[in-house]
This record gives sequence, C-alpha cells and structure tokens, in this order.
Amino acid sequence: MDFNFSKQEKLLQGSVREYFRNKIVPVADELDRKAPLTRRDALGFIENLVSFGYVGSLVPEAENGPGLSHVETGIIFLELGKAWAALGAIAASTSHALTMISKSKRVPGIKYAMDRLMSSKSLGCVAVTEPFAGTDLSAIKTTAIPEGDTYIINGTKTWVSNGSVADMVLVTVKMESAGNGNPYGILLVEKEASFFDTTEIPKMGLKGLSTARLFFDDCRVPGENLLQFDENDSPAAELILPHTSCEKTALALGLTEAALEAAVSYARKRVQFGSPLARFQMIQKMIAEMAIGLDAGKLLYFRSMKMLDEGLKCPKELAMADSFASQTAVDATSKAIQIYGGYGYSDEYPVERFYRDAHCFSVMEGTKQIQQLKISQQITGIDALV
Amino acid sequence: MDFNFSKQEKLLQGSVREYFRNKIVPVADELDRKAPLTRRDALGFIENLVSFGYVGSLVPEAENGPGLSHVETGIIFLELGKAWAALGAIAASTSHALTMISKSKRVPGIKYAMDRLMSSKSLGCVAVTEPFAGTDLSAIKTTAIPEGDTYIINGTKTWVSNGSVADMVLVTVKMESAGNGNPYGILLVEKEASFFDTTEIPKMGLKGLSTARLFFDDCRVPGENLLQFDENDSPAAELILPHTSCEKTALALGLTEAALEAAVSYARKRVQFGSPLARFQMIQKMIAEMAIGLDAGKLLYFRSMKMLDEGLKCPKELAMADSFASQTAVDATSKAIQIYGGYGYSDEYPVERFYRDAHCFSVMEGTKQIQQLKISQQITGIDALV
Amino acid sequence: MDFEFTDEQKQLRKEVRQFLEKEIAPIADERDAKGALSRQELVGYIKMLMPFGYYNGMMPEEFGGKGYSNTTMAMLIEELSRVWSGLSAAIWIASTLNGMVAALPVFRKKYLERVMAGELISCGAITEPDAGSNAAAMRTTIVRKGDHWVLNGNKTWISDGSVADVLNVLAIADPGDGTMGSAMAIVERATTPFEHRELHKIGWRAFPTAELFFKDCRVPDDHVLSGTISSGGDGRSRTAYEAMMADFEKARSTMAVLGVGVCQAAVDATIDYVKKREQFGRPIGGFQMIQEMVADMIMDTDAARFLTYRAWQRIDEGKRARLESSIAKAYACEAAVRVASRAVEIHGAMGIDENHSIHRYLRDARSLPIPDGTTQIQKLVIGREALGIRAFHQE
Amino acid sequence: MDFEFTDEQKQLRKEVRQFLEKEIAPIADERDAKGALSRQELVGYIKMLMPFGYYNGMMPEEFGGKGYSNTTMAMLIEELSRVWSGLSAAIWIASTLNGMVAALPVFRKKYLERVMAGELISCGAITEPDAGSNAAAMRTTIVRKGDHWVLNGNKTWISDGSVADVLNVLAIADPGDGTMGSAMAIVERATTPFEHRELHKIGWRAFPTAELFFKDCRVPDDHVLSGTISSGGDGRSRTAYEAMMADFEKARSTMAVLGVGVCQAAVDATIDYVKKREQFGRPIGGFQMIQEMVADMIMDTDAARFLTYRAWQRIDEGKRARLESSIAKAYACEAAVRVASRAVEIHGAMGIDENHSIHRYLRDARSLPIPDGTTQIQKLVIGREALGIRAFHQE
Repeated sequence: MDFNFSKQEKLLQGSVREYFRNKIVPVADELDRKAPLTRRDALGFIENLVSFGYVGSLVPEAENGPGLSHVETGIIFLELGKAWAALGAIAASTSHALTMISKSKRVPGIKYAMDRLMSSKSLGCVAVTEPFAGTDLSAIKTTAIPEGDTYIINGTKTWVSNGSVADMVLVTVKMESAGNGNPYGILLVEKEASFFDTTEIPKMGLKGLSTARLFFDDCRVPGENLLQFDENDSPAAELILPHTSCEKTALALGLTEAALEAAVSYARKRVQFGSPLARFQMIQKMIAEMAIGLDAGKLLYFRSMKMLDEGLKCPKELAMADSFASQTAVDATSKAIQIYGGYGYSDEYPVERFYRDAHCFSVMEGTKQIQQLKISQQITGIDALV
Repeated sequence: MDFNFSKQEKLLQGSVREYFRNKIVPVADELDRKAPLTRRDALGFIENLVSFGYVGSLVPEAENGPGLSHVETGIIFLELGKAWAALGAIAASTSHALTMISKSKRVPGIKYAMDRLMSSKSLGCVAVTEPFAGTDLSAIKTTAIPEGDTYIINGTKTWVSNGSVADMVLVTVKMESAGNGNPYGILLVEKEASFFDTTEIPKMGLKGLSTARLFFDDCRVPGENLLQFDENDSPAAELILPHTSCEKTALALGLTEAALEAAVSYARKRVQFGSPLARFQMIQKMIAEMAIGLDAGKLLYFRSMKMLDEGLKCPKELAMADSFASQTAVDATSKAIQIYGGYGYSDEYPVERFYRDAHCFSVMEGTKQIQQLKISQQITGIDALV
Repeated sequence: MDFEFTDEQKQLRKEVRQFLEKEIAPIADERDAKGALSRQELVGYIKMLMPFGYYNGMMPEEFGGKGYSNTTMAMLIEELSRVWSGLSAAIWIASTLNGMVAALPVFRKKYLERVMAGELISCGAITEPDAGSNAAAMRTTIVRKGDHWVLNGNKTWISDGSVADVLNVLAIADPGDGTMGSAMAIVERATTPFEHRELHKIGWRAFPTAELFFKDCRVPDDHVLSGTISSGGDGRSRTAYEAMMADFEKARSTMAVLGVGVCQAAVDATIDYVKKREQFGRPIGGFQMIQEMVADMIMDTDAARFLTYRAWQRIDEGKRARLESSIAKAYACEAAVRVASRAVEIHGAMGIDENHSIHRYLRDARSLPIPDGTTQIQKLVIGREALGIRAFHQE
Repeated sequence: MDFEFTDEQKQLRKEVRQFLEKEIAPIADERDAKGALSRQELVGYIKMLMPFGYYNGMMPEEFGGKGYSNTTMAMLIEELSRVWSGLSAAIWIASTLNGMVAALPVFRKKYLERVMAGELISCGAITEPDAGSNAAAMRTTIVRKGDHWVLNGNKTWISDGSVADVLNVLAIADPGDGTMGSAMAIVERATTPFEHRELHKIGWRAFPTAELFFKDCRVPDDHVLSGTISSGGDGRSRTAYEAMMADFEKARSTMAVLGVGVCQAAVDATIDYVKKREQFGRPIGGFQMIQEMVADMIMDTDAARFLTYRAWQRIDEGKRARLESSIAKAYACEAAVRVASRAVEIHGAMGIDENHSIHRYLRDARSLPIPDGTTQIQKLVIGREALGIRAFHQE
C-alpha cells in the first residue's frame, strides 16, 4: 500500500496549483458571476491549460496527447475545481470530446477536429441527454438518416455543457443502420460547416460554463463524421459515459477543498466574543467533518482512478467515489457558508459560489440515488431499477 | 499510489480469515452472550491466535516478536472484529500490555512477564482510566510510594479491559519521585505476587470481554517492576495511549464488514411481497451507504497505519480514521438490524450483537467529539478544549 | 392551535410521573434485565398502575372505567415508557381486547369483570414466520368441525403471547376468499392450550414476545368471528383481517408514543448528567459540543412528540390518521434511536454500563423502528398518501 | 392539544393562497432574480396584499387594523414565503415600527395614517460590521448637540435598509453605561439623509439588504429614546438595547415561519413533479427511493411547522418563548435547507435551472440558518435554557 502521490505527481500538482493561485483564483469569482464565458474567453483560458495536459489528458503521447494517467488527470482537475469549478467543467467537456474522438478511426475530418481541439483552437462538447430521456440511453430520439455520403440529424439535445460555445459537437444518435447491428452512433458536428440552433439554459451555479439546448433540424454532416470504433470496443453509447463522472468527481472534491481552506482561514481570523471563531467547538466540529469528508472522498476517488490506470473496470468504486464526493461537496460548502455567517451568503466571498456549484455537480450526470443503486447492484447482484 | 495489499498481506489476511470462519465464527455468538470469558477460556483462544501475530504484533522479530507492520496488525484485527469483536478486544488488550513492556528495559521481572505474555501463558492488560479522570491523563490520583526496593500502590482504576482476568497489569501511577522529573510512571503488577481487588462492570456489548474496576490498597510490587524507557522516548503516560485506538478502529471496521456481509446475504435470501429484500430500493440504499462507509473507513484507517509504518506521526489521520470508523460501525450495524427486521433485534442472529459492540467501541478510548476536536486542533492550530 | 395538554391531563401526568419515579424507576433496570415478565408479575404491575388509568382507563365510565381519550391514554403510555418502556409496551398490549369488550355485548358479559379487575391479559396474533402481515401469504387455518373450530398454524413475534389469557388470532377460514375468508379466533389459553417459545430481543427484555404453535386447537363456535364483523365502536362492518388491520393506526401511534417516552428519558438523564459530570475542571454541559448535542436531542424529542400527538388527536376526533400515524411512527421511532444514541455518546462509558439506565434506553429504542411496519414501510405509506402512487405490495 | 388552525384562519389561508398562486407565484422567479426591490415596488406589493392582513393586519381594530394575532400573522408570512420568500421577508421587515406606532401615542400621531395606508416602510438597524449584535462591541454613537442629536457609525446587513422611510437605529449614547447607555434613534430618511450600499446575497435577491453609513446625521430630540423605555404593549420598562433585543423571539420565530414556507414550497413542487416526470417507463414517484425522499421532506416540514407555531402560540399567550423560538429557528431554518436540497436532487437538472423555481427555494433556504442568530447560537441558547449553563458570550 502507498497512499502518497509519486514525485512526478506532486510536481504536476505543485505547478498547476501555483499557476492557478496566480492566474485563475484572482479573477474566477468576478468572471463567474457574470455569464457563461464567451467562446473566445473560454478558448483563451483553455489555451493556457493545454500545457498542463487538461485537454484530452488521457490521449497517449504517441498520439500527440498529454498521456496523463487517470490519477494525474484527477490531480489536475481537483486543483481546477478548487480554483474555478466552471472553468474545470469547460475543460472537462472539451477534453471529453477529444478523448472520444481520439478513440475512433482517423479519417481526415476527424483528424482535423482532433488537431483543433488538442491545440485549443476549437472548443468541444458532447451532447447525450435529451429532454425526455434523462439518464436512460436507450430512450434517445435524435436520429441520423444517411443520405448519399452525408447524414441528416434531427432531434433535440439538452443540458449540453459548452453547448453554446463549442465548435466541435459529438452527438449521440439513433441510426436506421449503423453497421454492426448497433443502432446507436456518435456523429461529429462541426458548427462552422453544419448549422444547428442553441439556447442557453441559465443555471444556479457553474455560471461560467455554458449549458445549452441544441436543436438539430435537418442538420447535414459528412458521412466520415460518424465515429468508427474498433469492433472490440464497447458500443459507442456506452463508451461515451464513464469518463464524465471522473472529472466531475475531481471538481467536486476541489470545491470541498476550497471550502475547507476558506473556512479554516476565516475561522482563524474572524473574532467573535473575543475569540477567533476557530475556538468555538461547534465550528471545530464542522471543520473536522469537512476534513474527514475531503480525505475520505479523495481516497475513494484516487482508488478508483488507480484501478482505471491498472486497466481494471471499477463501476462500483467509481460510483462510490462519485456519490460520496458530490454529497460531501454539498455538505462542506454549506458548512463553509455557515462558518462565514452573513458574509457566507453574500457574494463578496466565494463560498456561496462553491455551494451553488456543488449543487450543480450533485445533479449532473447521475444523481446520488442512481449511484447508490449501481453500487448495490454490484454488491447484491440484483437490479432495483426495474 | 497503490491501494492494494501486498501479496504477503493478502496471504496473512486469507489465513486468518480461514481460521476464523472455521474456529471462531461458529462459537462466537453463543459464547459472547453469556459473560466475560474466564481467564482459562480467554487464554485458550488467545493461544491459538499467537501464531498469527496477534500478541505484541509490532514487537520486532529480533526480540522474538511477530514483527508485523501496522498495516498487517490492522488486517488481522479487522478480521477478528468481523468474527468476534470481544475476543479482538481481549487480544488487543493483552497485546497492548506486551507492546508497552517490550519497549522498556529488560530487567528480570520484566523479561519473565514478556515471556509469559508472548507465549500466552498469561493475559495482560493496561489500567489507565480512573473514576474521576476520564480521558484527562494529568488528573490521575493513583499513587506509587517507594518503600525500600518496592513500591506501594494506592488508588482505583476503572474500565480496565481484561481487568478481572489479566495476570499482568500495567498501571499508570503518579509518583513522588520517578527520576527524570517525570511525575508519572507505569508499574507492572503481577497478580500472583501482588494482591488487588477487582469488580466486573457489566456492559451492554463486548460481553465476552472482561471490563473491571481495580482497587489497589497498599499493593506492593518489586521496584524493578517500574517500566524504564529510553530517555529519548516520550513520557510513559503519553506512550501508553496511541496504540489502543489502532486496534479499536480495526475492530470497529470489522464489525462494519460483518454487518454488511450479513445484511447482503439476508437481503438476497429473504423474500417479501414476492421479491428478495435486495430488490427494494431503500434496502439497496442502506447497503450502498454501508459499503461506502466501510471502504472510506478502511482507506482512512490503512492510510494512517501506513504512515505509522513509515515512521510518521499522524495524530490527525488517526483521529479521522477513529471517529469515522466508529460512527460508521454504529450506523452500519443499525442498518443491518433494520434490514433483518424482527430477526435483527432478536438474539437468534448476530446482528444485534454487532450493534451493541459497535456502541461500546464508540465510547471507549476517546469519543468522536474528542477526536473531532483533535482533528480541528491540528488543522486550525487552535485548541477548543480550554 | 394548542400545543399543550389540558390542565386536567397535566395534573394526571404530574401525579403519575411522581408515582412512577418513586415506584417504578428504581426497579426498572434490574427487572428488565431478567427477561420476560410472568403473567403474575404483569397483572401485579397492572393493578398497581390501574388507579392512574393504565390498562383500562379507556373503558367507558358506565362500565366503571375512566372514559379516557386516546390522547390521554397515549400520554400515560409515554410517561411509563419514560421510566420503563418494556413494561409500558407490555401493559398496553395486555389491553388489546378491551375495546371489543366495551363494544360487543357477548364479550362484555364474558370478560368485563376481569378487565375491570386488571385480570384479563389479552393480545393479538397476526404475524407469521414467512408472511409478515401479508394476508395473502398467511398459512394459519381455522376449520369448522361440528360445533367447534380447529386452529392450526404458527404465529411469531406475538407481544404478550407467552402470558396472555385470551388471544385474538387471525386465521384463514376460507382460503379462496381473500380477506373475506379471514377469521378472528378468540383463543382462551385456559381452555385451549397451545405451546409457545419465548423470543429474546435486544431491548424490551421484560416485554414478553413469543412464537406460538397452534396444533389442532379446539376453539368454541362463539369464539370465532368470520365473514363481516362489527367490532369497532363506529358500527362499521369489516372482515376479520380488516378489523385487525384497522387498529394499525393506533398501533403505529402507540409505537410512536413509546418512542417519545424513550426520547424524554434519554434527554432527562443527559441533562442531569452533563450538569454534574466534570472534565477539565468544569461540568461538561459547559462545552459547546455537548450543548449542541443536547439541543439536537431536545429538538428531536419535541418534534417527535408533536407529530405523535397530532395522530392521536385525529384518532380522538374520529378522523383517519393513516398518513399522520405513519409519520408519527417513522419519525418518533427513528428519533428515539438518534436521541438514545446521543445519550450513550455523551455518557461515555456510563452509557454502556449495565449498572445505569442509558444502555437500556438505547436497546429499547433500537427495537422501535421495526414492529408494526418498519420505518421503510411507513415511508412508503407516507409516499402513497402524498402521491397517490403505491410503490410496494407488488403481488 | 390541537394541531390545526381555526376555521377562520383556514378560510383566510385558503383565500390568500388562491390569490398568491394567481398573482404572485407567476412573477416571483423573474422579479426575484433582478435584485433588490425599490421602495415603490415594495409599497406596491404591500398595498396589493394589505387586504389580507399583510403588513398591518396586527394593528388594533380601533386604528382600522384587523387585530390579527401573531399566529395569524405568522400564517400569512408562511403562505407568502411559500410562493416568494424574499417578498415575504421584505414585507414583514417593513412593519418593524408598526408595533411602536400602535403602542406609543407620539408615534401614533406621527405615523399611524401612513402605516394604515401601507406607506411607511420601517426597519431596525442593529448589526455592525465588527460587532454582530454584541452590545459591548458596538461603535455607532449618538451624541446630544443642543436641541438635537448627532448619529455616527456604520450598520450592516440591514434588511430593507435601502428602502425604509424610517429606521430604528441602535446606538450608544453613554459608552460607560452598558446597555443602559444605549439609545434608539428613529431616523427618517427624508429629513436625515444618509448613504447606503446594497448587499448581494445567495438568496432572497429581491429582499433589500444594505450597509448604512451614518455620518454626522442630525436626529431631532423627540426621535431619540434613551434611558429606560416603555415601548412594548406590556408596559414594562427596558433599555433601548433590551427593547430591541426583546423582539428577538419574534424575529427568530419569523425566520422559522419563513423556513416553513420554503419547506412547503419545495414539498408541493416535488409532489407535483414526481407524479408527472417519467423515467424507465413510469412516474419517478413510483420509485421507492423517491418516495423515501418525499416522505422525509414531508416529515421534516410537519415537524418544522409544529415547532414554529408552538413558539408563536406562546407569544400570543404572553409567555416567554426564548427556548421555543430558538428551537423553531434552529429546526425550521435547517429543515428548509434539507428539504430544498432534496427537492433539487429529485428535480435533477431542473433543480438548478433558473427557468424554474426550485433553485430559488434552495438559495432562499440557505440564507435562513444565519440571520437573527445562527443555528449554532440558537443551539447554545437551547442548551443554556435546558442546562442553566451558558457556553457563549465569554467576555
């Protein structure tokens, strides 16, 4: 057993942390309160993150990717969650698109998209959820009909992170015939080339992140834009899911750590009735609970990342980390607000942002309830979602 | 990072588990309901545990000890907690005495006691708590007055595990002059040679474990029975504390694992309204929560054991593991009762024993509240117990 | 709105509490530890407590009772539960048939005198080993044979089952006819003997709980009620199954009020303790963490009490209390576990020491969330009442 | 005991709910998102809602009021909070001085007409940036200068502070004299101008909350009450500090009832949603896990409501409600966070979508456990009342 990061991992963590302290933390709060970052601003920030490996972090070096491990990916996203969770979600979303693409066959159009995303000339996103399908993949209704050497897409996607700002959109579709008898496929839609409409969904937290509804109305894309995977791989629709929760969990842990650090620093400074807040036992109790939750969450999370690095499937461990970390983020950020008192719910301090952001993570990509059912299904062998 | 046990550790775990499944689990429930094990019965059980390294597990091989690491010690005590927590507490207590003794200078009387304990010819225990001192070490009132080459002990110790059955009792005492200007000392009292009275304290759980009040009334012990430590070591009174919580936490985790396994197996078998209980979502939720708590608790715990193995001090990490694991044990065993329904609170199944035992661990050797204050003190640098 | 007992109720509570503190509290720990009460002991306690209205205070004044409301009876149960929950449960169960004795002339003639003397221990027997309280899966049968009936089957978790003089046993008379085929068999132990086995529980050790084995038991004809029955005071007709299930609202509200009593016991003991116990040179009640725990216990107890008496109030008003009694049961019984668990934590070693009462509060509390519908079932009832969607009983 | 509103109250509630659903609910989300109400807007809403008793329903009938009890006023606050908590809080605060207007002839003469017209927005100003509500650390001073007084200092987190016409400002007249040295300065914005800065909050965005800067503000002599004051309806004399703190029981109970309103909003929206929203081929209300969450929300809401109205009931009976109002504040405000948080979880993405109301319930709820004494302070008050040991205010 070894619970420590390697030297290299620590180095990576240190450099990322240093960069955020200087460049991101000072601007995050103000920028986040406004509105989703524009495409241009988002690309500006992401460009600087490329060198750390944020975009397509897992894509092997042999393929010009950063070639990070899952553990390393977890480390850098946790730090970004601490600094500015919305930016983390922007990076995760574009990275997610790149990772998916990198697994498919390299026909010219795909290669072009990869290059653009990798060098952060374009922003990417993945459009899976539909208004009436929720987490139920088999219920999607967006169709892609072949016509000559193109596909015609029709349907609506919702809650698409980066939806209004992405240039490269991966869309899960139901196909008349997708070969291999697989009725689902993933199509790359390049915004410049293929038109679709978007409307932004205003949300309580992660305000810097665009979240949009995408309307495909006879949207035509080249036939080569259908992602093609090895026959040995899982079906496309399954492939597209697992990774999102990895970054999400890291970002939630980052929020928890940010909330804890803010709470500790405030509790040490703020004097009430002649003592620093930290001398009050109930404040200490809250801090202890936050700290235990953070450490337990990190351990559960990095255990699952390590398993992925070892090539193991670990749906149970991922679900444990996800459900524990997202609940902890909500609890810890709530405690931070409480410790700050009036200043906690004012927007002059970032803790109320942490709380709003934490709630967003808690409902995105599989609620705690779904995770719990997954965990128990693995343990008992019985599915209770029937 | 590496979250797996080594091959050797897994081997140890496997052999211990195998032994318990065959020899201990079948008898634990019935024996535990009766009364504290007699000295003879306790020695009988302990004797069989010696070969696994339970007694003085950390004493180096060079000194004829088992030479286990903290992680290995954690592994074996967790398994014993799963099989029969009270027996685990008996072993931990005698082991604790041996570990303390092994750190002191080897004068003849001490050597004799070590041999007896190591070979499980004698049972040991450690007597620290006093009726009005609780966890406050500096408030102890038991005194040892030198008279010729003996000491005369007067005072009362309470909540002494193994108290009525131990042959070798380590007693913390206040001394008129103990050299080094240290006002506290630890005296070895051999029951055969030095008389003292005991009364058993009946308690709600861990019924197989003797817990007693010890009355020292002009109890005379040889002068060489004063444990002497290297001057570089911490004061005796501090030395005696940290280890108890290590085994206690492992035992609590063992209870949690036992409760989870029992609940899963029952929920899969028991049919209600035409379905196994495990198909009910609320049951699945409870199982998922138990499983997450168990895994998070183990990770927090083995992290701290690993730190000890690396020679690091880790009061914060130990307190986190302790407070999280003891709360988890209470919650998980309560859920197990709830899943068993009526059979859960009947004594025909072991789950109600798990619950009673878990509550005992939750109040022994530092409550959750004290642990939380310790954690926060480490984090904030401010002591709130003033 | 009015959150207080009436002056009359308060006066009664004061008197009964005084008596219980003096006569019952000092013996509760020791006697409870010894296991199930004998019939003689139970009758002894009933007679001791009857002057306050325990056991038969609900009987109409015309029969020599006090005509107490359900709320008043609940208050009495709470008070006794506060000092000895196991006894409170045992005495309450012992009055299972008192309602029918008041309502049905045939039973009145037969049993009224013994009820008013505190000499009739009755109980109901519904649960079966593999059926729970699911009528469709029930296997106990009753078959007419000439001028009597023959009862066969096993019942389990029967409160007061080992000591009851008269048991109201739910059985199937006509297997094909759903709940219409159910029957109540009023079994007198003296004339219809059967075997039983006492069950041992984590809590309520003095409260008798048994498994019952009916093997070709002969039950007289006039002791079996089948078809539709008019057993309640409301004159409505029900099948035997429905009649026994109709009392579930009261049963759940009773479990709840037993829980409130345990909560209050834990709160009172804790307040007492933290004011006296010193650590680091001051009473531990001066530590904020302890004050927080005490405050949580008090809030939980108050909430449990109001949710519980709301259900009783509705029952007294003759309204349905399906939702309210399930809320009361779910909340108050879980609150008892939380509050007693906190009390153990605060008391430290004393909390698990069998020489004190705290461990008993916890063990008793831990039983509460299970009988008469687990917390989980109550939540599904609450959900059904709120949503109009049923998420259980899938057969 | 009686856990129901009177028929009259129920009728009022029915009417007001109907009106609020129709007139307020549809505009609440959008308007709340836009930030602090202007004075004109607030007066507009007050006039719209006055017919039901909002703002001045507590005024005696002889003055043209409705003479509503505190409990009835609380019920109105709950109902408005259920559809728009921020507005409910703003209107309640706007009536801060109405009690004094009814009680003191000098104020009656001056302000009664405006109060009865819904034209007098008043508020209290106690909290200071570095003092909280700790009198000893307060730094705002008021000094007599000839025929008037001069006020200096900053106040913060002043509800309705940016829109109030008249502010009751707590200040120190005689620094050496403890709370006896405190004074109330009734500051009319029209004649005594001062600067303010609006504060932005996670919730209650429409509810004005400001920092106030008093710099050499001239206050007329008859607008300053110092020494001992007889301001309440009870004729007791208090220092200015005590008089303003005496209202804390009401303030806490009001925060609690605002919390109950938010709970109910979250429960109602959730019940509605889970019946309609389908997943895996059925309404999600059919899943046991969802039913469990809904049941927990309902229980929490009911408990919060009873604990809250108990406090109001005591206030109406003229009893102290120190313990009860702290229990109400601590429980109901935390319950609001729990319940709204569950609602967000159940609603999934819709829960954080600003096009729906759920996120507003959560953001509003998250404010509640802080003002008028955090949950932690309430628990220490509860602890002190229960134990007689004070674990705070260590100066």
